[in-house]
Amino acid sequence: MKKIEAIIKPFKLDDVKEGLTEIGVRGMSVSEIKGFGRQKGHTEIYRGAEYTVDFVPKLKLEVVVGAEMAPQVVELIQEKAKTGSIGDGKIFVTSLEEVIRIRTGERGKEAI
Amino acid sequence: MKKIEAIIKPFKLDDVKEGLTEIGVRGMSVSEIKGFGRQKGHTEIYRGAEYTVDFVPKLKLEVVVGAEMAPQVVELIQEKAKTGSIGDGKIFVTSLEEVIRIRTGERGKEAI
Amino acid sequence: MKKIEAIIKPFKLDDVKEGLTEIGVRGMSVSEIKGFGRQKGHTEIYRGAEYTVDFVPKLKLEVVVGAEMAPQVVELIQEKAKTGSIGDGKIFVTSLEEVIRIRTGERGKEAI
Amino acid sequence: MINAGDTTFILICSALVMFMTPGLALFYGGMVRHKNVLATIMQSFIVIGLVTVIWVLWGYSLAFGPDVGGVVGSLAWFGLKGVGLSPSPDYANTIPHQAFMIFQAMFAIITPALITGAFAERMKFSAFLLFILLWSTFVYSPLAHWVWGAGGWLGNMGALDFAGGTVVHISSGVSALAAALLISKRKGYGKEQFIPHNLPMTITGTAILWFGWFGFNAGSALASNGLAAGAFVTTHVASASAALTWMLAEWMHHGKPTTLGAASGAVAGLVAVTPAAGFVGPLSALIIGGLAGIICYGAVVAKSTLGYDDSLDVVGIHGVGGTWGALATGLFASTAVNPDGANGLLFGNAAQLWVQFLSVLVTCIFAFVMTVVILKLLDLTIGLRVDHEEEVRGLDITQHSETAYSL
Amino acid sequence: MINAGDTTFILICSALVMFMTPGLALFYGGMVRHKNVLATIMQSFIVIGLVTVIWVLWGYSLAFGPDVGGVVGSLAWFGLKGVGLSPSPDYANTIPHQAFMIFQAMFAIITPALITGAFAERMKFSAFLLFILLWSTFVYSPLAHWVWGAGGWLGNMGALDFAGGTVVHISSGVSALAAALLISKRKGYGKEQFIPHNLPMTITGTAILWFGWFGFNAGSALASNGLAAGAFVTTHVASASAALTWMLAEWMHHGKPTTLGAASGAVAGLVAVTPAAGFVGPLSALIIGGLAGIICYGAVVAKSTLGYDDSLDVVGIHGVGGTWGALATGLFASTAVNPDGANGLLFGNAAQLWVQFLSVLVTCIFAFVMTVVILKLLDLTIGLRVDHEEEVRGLDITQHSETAYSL
Amino acid sequence: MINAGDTTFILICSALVMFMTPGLALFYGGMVRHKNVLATIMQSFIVIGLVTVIWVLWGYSLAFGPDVGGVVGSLAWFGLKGVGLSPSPDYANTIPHQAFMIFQAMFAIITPALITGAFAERMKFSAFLLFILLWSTFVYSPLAHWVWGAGGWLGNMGALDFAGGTVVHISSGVSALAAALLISKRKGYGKEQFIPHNLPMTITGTAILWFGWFGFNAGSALASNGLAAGAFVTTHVASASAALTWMLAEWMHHGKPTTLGAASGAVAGLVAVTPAAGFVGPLSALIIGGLAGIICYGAVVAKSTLGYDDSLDVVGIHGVGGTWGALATGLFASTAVNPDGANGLLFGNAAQLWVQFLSVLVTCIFAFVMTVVILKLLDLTIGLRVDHEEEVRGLDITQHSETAYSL
Ligand SMILES: Nc1ncnc2c1ncn2[C@@H]1O[C@H](COP(=O)(O)OP(=O)(O)O)[C@@H](O)[C@H]1O
Ligand SMILES: Nc1ncnc2c1ncn2[C@@H]1O[C@H](COP(=O)(O)OP(=O)(O)O)[C@@H](O)[C@H]1O
Ligand SMILES: Nc1ncnc2c1ncn2[C@@H]1O[C@H](COP(=O)(O)OP(=O)(O)O)[C@@H](O)[C@H]1O
Repeated sequence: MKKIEAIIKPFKLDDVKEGLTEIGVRGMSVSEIKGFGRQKGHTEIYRGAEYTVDFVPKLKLEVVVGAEMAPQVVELIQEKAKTGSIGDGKIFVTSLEEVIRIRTGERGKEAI
Repeated sequence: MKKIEAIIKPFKLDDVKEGLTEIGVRGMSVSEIKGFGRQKGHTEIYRGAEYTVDFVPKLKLEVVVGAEMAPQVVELIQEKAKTGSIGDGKIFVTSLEEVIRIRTGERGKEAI
Repeated sequence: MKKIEAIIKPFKLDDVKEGLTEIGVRGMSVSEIKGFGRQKGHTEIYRGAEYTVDFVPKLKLEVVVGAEMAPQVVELIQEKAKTGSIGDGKIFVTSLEEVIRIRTGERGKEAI
Repeated sequence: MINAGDTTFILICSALVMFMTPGLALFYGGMVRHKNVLATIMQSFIVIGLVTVIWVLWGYSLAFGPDVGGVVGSLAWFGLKGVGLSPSPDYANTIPHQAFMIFQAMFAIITPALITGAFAERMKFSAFLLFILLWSTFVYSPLAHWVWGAGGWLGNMGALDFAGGTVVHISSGVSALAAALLISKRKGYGKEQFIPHNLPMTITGTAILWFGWFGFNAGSALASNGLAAGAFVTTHVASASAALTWMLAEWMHHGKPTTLGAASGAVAGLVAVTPAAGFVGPLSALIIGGLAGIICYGAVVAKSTLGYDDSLDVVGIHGVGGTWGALATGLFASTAVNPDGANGLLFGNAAQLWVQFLSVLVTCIFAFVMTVVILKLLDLTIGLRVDHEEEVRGLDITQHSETAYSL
Repeated sequence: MINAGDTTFILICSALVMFMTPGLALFYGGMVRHKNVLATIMQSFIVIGLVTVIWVLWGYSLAFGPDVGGVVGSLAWFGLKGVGLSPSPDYANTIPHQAFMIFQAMFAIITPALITGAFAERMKFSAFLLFILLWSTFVYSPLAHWVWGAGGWLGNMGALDFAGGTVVHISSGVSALAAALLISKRKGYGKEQFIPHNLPMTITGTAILWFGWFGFNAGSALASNGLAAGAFVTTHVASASAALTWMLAEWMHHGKPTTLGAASGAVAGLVAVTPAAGFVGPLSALIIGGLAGIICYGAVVAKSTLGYDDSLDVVGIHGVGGTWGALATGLFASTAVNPDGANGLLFGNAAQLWVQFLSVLVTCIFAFVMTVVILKLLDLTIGLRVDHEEEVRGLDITQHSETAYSL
Repeated sequence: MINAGDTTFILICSALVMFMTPGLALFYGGMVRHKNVLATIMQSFIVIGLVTVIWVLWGYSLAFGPDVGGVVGSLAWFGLKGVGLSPSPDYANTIPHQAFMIFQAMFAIITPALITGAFAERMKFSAFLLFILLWSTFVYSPLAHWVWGAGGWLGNMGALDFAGGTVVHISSGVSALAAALLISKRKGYGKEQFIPHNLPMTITGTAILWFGWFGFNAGSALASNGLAAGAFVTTHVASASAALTWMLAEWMHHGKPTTLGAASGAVAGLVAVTPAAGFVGPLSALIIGGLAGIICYGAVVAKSTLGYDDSLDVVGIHGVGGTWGALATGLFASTAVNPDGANGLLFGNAAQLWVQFLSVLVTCIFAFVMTVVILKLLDLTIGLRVDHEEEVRGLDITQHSETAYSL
């Protein structure tokens, strides 16, 4: 089993989600993160004082899939989340030792 | 060392936390996530237009424990977080290479 | 490739970030979490009723770096995030199987 | 004859009192969990719509229409028939009759809205609407007639209620108790933590309530004169002093002065001074308010012991505070302040305290019994409460298909 | 001669109407996405500043200054020259002329602010400021003169518009339509979900609007008398009834009564009763409001079919509601309520309905054409719209370098 | 003899001014970090309670009671003894004396609340309460007597201060400077980013301040007449114009017009016009406000250079704005507007500017010295500041055991 973490631009979520559903991914988890990287942040002005906010709001997608499906998922995310401009994000792949579905106690592939 | 990630229904947090404390888990980290899966979301209505919100708010629990303790923790979470209805969530287990306690610099088991 | 997750006290973010940038880390992701552990929470009072809130707000830092750089990063975070008082947090290290930069499709080291 | 100054006064005061109900919506809304904030706000907001329609059609007539045996007004003024733009012979004869009518409408609106705090976070919206409809018709209108209607028996008995201690606060507070008991506790009450989701919202609501209360109490002089000024001052002073004492009581009791405590105290002070506003002087108001802060704080703390789930403390603040205010009027009232009033115990007239006590008693019994009847009826027919699953997901989504915040 | 009661009334009403524009800012601000809330609030807030300056310099003179052929006021009162502290012979002769001027200023402020709901979340701030400058000068002032200015031709024609159904609501609603069509849809409209980011903010805004509207309508009696009281009552009743009917319509149509629906209904009722307030009785107001709730709900739902992106439904609520109100005035107006008014169709005077219809028609054409001209002009010169990238990141950061919340 | 129109005016204006302090709470509350929002709101809210009690007991007597050598009122009116419901011979003789007293109470409340912006996010609550107690008694009351009290020496000297430029704004602004210097900077000031946590809250507060300021300035005419109307107009015009100029100044200086800038400008304009409101015409107000926006923006920007941490810019806006307003009164005042006033420099009377300058100077010295004394005293006894650990965790939890939001 593989866990695929993708950090993407927020407005890309829908596209990625659709894509994943199409190729048969049945679930995923999303959380909001602050990203720091090459893409620079923005300036804010309060009472005549300038502040540079150097993080960029991003979404972190977590998808767990069977090993054989992982490459396809990675590819799809990379394609769907891509805009070509700095800040598109990253995809990280780790291997999972075990997956359990809480409702049924099923383990491994069945649990996904 | 194992890292156990559990995605659960928010109102189950207290039960799970109590359970874990009882079996001697001394710490954990919790974050809010949006979950997509079999459990379907809800409908919202604004100015007569319907929107289907297909994510479900969930909590993500992260617990790091020694390898030997992992199975017990997984079992406990599965039991405590279970309602039997769709959307109970998942448990993912990964192995950690290293754990450090920032305060003391302790490593491995001592750090947990 | 290693993924270093660090749970730190929120007001330490700037110091850690600076430190990491200095040693050449070009990116990271940060998210807000609720921490449970030895550090105890606080009491809140509403309409004469006391509530003990036992979680503590923390930040979770995720930094992906090449294997050779990992020890240095871990050390730096430990040093920068340390206050010496309970609740300084933890550092977790996992190994990544793959990293992809969405924008370019680069993989591995190049992707970071 | 219409007086422009008085008419301006009552119209602006009516606007101020109207503004109180959305203020209450914020006051209550900030104290619930975020999944229920819209439903809580809605329970106050829609009451403005519903009760206004009731009031125009039959509510005003039942309350202030031609007296029928001292217990209720006739339906002669149904649809505001004969309620015109010239002064009424019976009420406030320097302003248009409709000005008096609309001023009273705002009281009829906020009173049932106050009750909603007791069953917040668990009542079915449909049942709620019917409850308001019935309560407004069968509890508020008669009660208003008894105290303020020409020929009303409590008024004739000599009970002093300047701006609605019995009619508004005791009636809502006691009905709240009945409702809390009947609808029973929120899921997880005592186990989970019910922490206010947005206290700045609650403070904002408090501020609007305080602001509007000037219209509520001073406006009850029904003319712009010394009496109005006096009521304005006592209102402000009592609220200020109660905000301080509640905060201090909490500080001593729990070691911390809270913002919600100061806000709750302010409201308690406003409640307590309501029946007394035009009958007592500023120093009496200082004492009435000061004690209200302590008494109501005690009542709110006592709740947990008594074990009913009055979600937002309507009983402790409006029921207990209103009762204290009505009795305090019987203690501190002075004809030196208001010749048309009466002297209280402290000014040598023990009888007044007795009359006040009777009016409190009657109001409590009437409001409690009627509310129980109405709610039982609804419970047996359509049911009062949302199911567990809905309660867990929250009323905003399950009752209104909305979410309050997408930040 | 100056009457203290009337002066108090108009000054306080002016304050109430001023308060409406920030209320509108919250009403609108809560409905946009959080990345645009400050920009949306700013579009209302800065209008207070900009239009006030315009009004003092030339706007008031163009609207109420010495008549020029019935179509506009002269610039004789530029910089409020001759607009002093004693009553004007032409307007409201029991209050200082400046009191009348500032009361009217508040109307001149909120009207263009209403339009901003149509192009929310995508307009360039610089273009927006110029739009307001031109619209206020070339659309609002002339229109106000036609209807309310001494010698204005629509007024002379006998069109009834008590508090601004045509001048304020139809003009802004129709201009909103023109704007929505010209500036075209928001990026992702129909595809992404545009969910209000903060509904409690919107309800708070609604409450402030309702509260201020008493000053808007009752104040339009320009004196504190029976007429003012009548207008106050009809205003409240229509709003209440519309809040209910919109909610019920939605309940039947979508199976859920929403908070935003109740709030939208309340505003629709206030809009519809505005031209009628001083000419109809409470029961007529009940009907006017009740129908407004249903008609405006229908108009808002129809939008999606018609396919223009009027972000916050200015057309459906102010355009349609204002039109309904203006026509309803031609139906329900009665000299029994206001001798200086006229009878409507239901009271035997079909002619009035025709006059009302004409005034609506004229207003629609004038406002629509002028708005198109102004916006085209700006589009060709500096451009109306922010670029895609800016729209995605939000107007708060890109136009104002601010973020609304750091919670 | 009591006039109903005037009484209505002052009572409603009192309500409006009371509403300003919660407005200030929101204005300030939105600008701090979310961990301190309740503490910041509380510092304004509880002042309403505390100062009201002080005012009723001794504050009013010290300020307006029988003159003692021109410097303070006697304690003859302790507990409002002799302050009744009929007009006072010395003040506002067409309204009940208590109406005048409560109107003045609202001024006494908001003035110390203004100072809280200077030491926001770091002051100990207990020390704060004592500071208010002492400052209100030993700074506000005497100062109010000097300028407005019958026999007050600054008033006798001929200093013009229509609604409190010196008494309210300069005194609070200068005290704010003293406080900021004494309590020193917030932890991390200059290093960390202090970004407002909720700007819509700040705008809402601004709107309430603007709304209430009509009561503040127009009400200071103490009767409903031409003068009141004039003050109302100048207030609105100055605020509008300052909102624009601050925004434009910022736009030119930083390339972006901000919402907070427009709001800050509006407040600066209101501050500046306060002493002038009843003495100048609309066009003068336009200039006074316009320059206030630019001057105060400059002052706020200068802060970082001067290096003191006046958290929410009380010095830059109230201190500098109030000073500019007091001097501007000496420039623009005209007996053509107010015969009971005086002419300023521009109308040929240079002497007035000198008198204004003196009154500013005296106020600055007195307020600064007294505030230093009071704070030093408290610092040496109970300490002014929370400890570092508490400051990091925030005042809401450490001072009040509450959290503002659980969203
Ligand atoms: N080394 C890293 N570890 C963890 N997250 C990273 C790392 N580098 C970048 N990120 C995440 O990816 C996002 C995009 O990276 P960035 O360098 O801005 O652009 P790009 O993805 O085009 O290289 C960042 O905002 C951050 O959230
Ligand atoms: N493949 C997956 N990868 C990551 N998270 C998942 C995956 N499938 C489900 N989840 C998470 O688990 C939650 C519950 O899953 P769901 O399919 O709705 O019900 P069940 O857990 O009963 O199968 C989802 O809301 C989502 O957060
Ligand atoms: N076993 C664990 N698994 C996951 N997170 C943990 C664990 N133990 C502690 N943490 C995280 O580390 C934070 C600090 O831990 P704590 O025990 O309070 O102090 P210390 O880090 O000094 O031991 C906690 O708030 C929690 O977020």
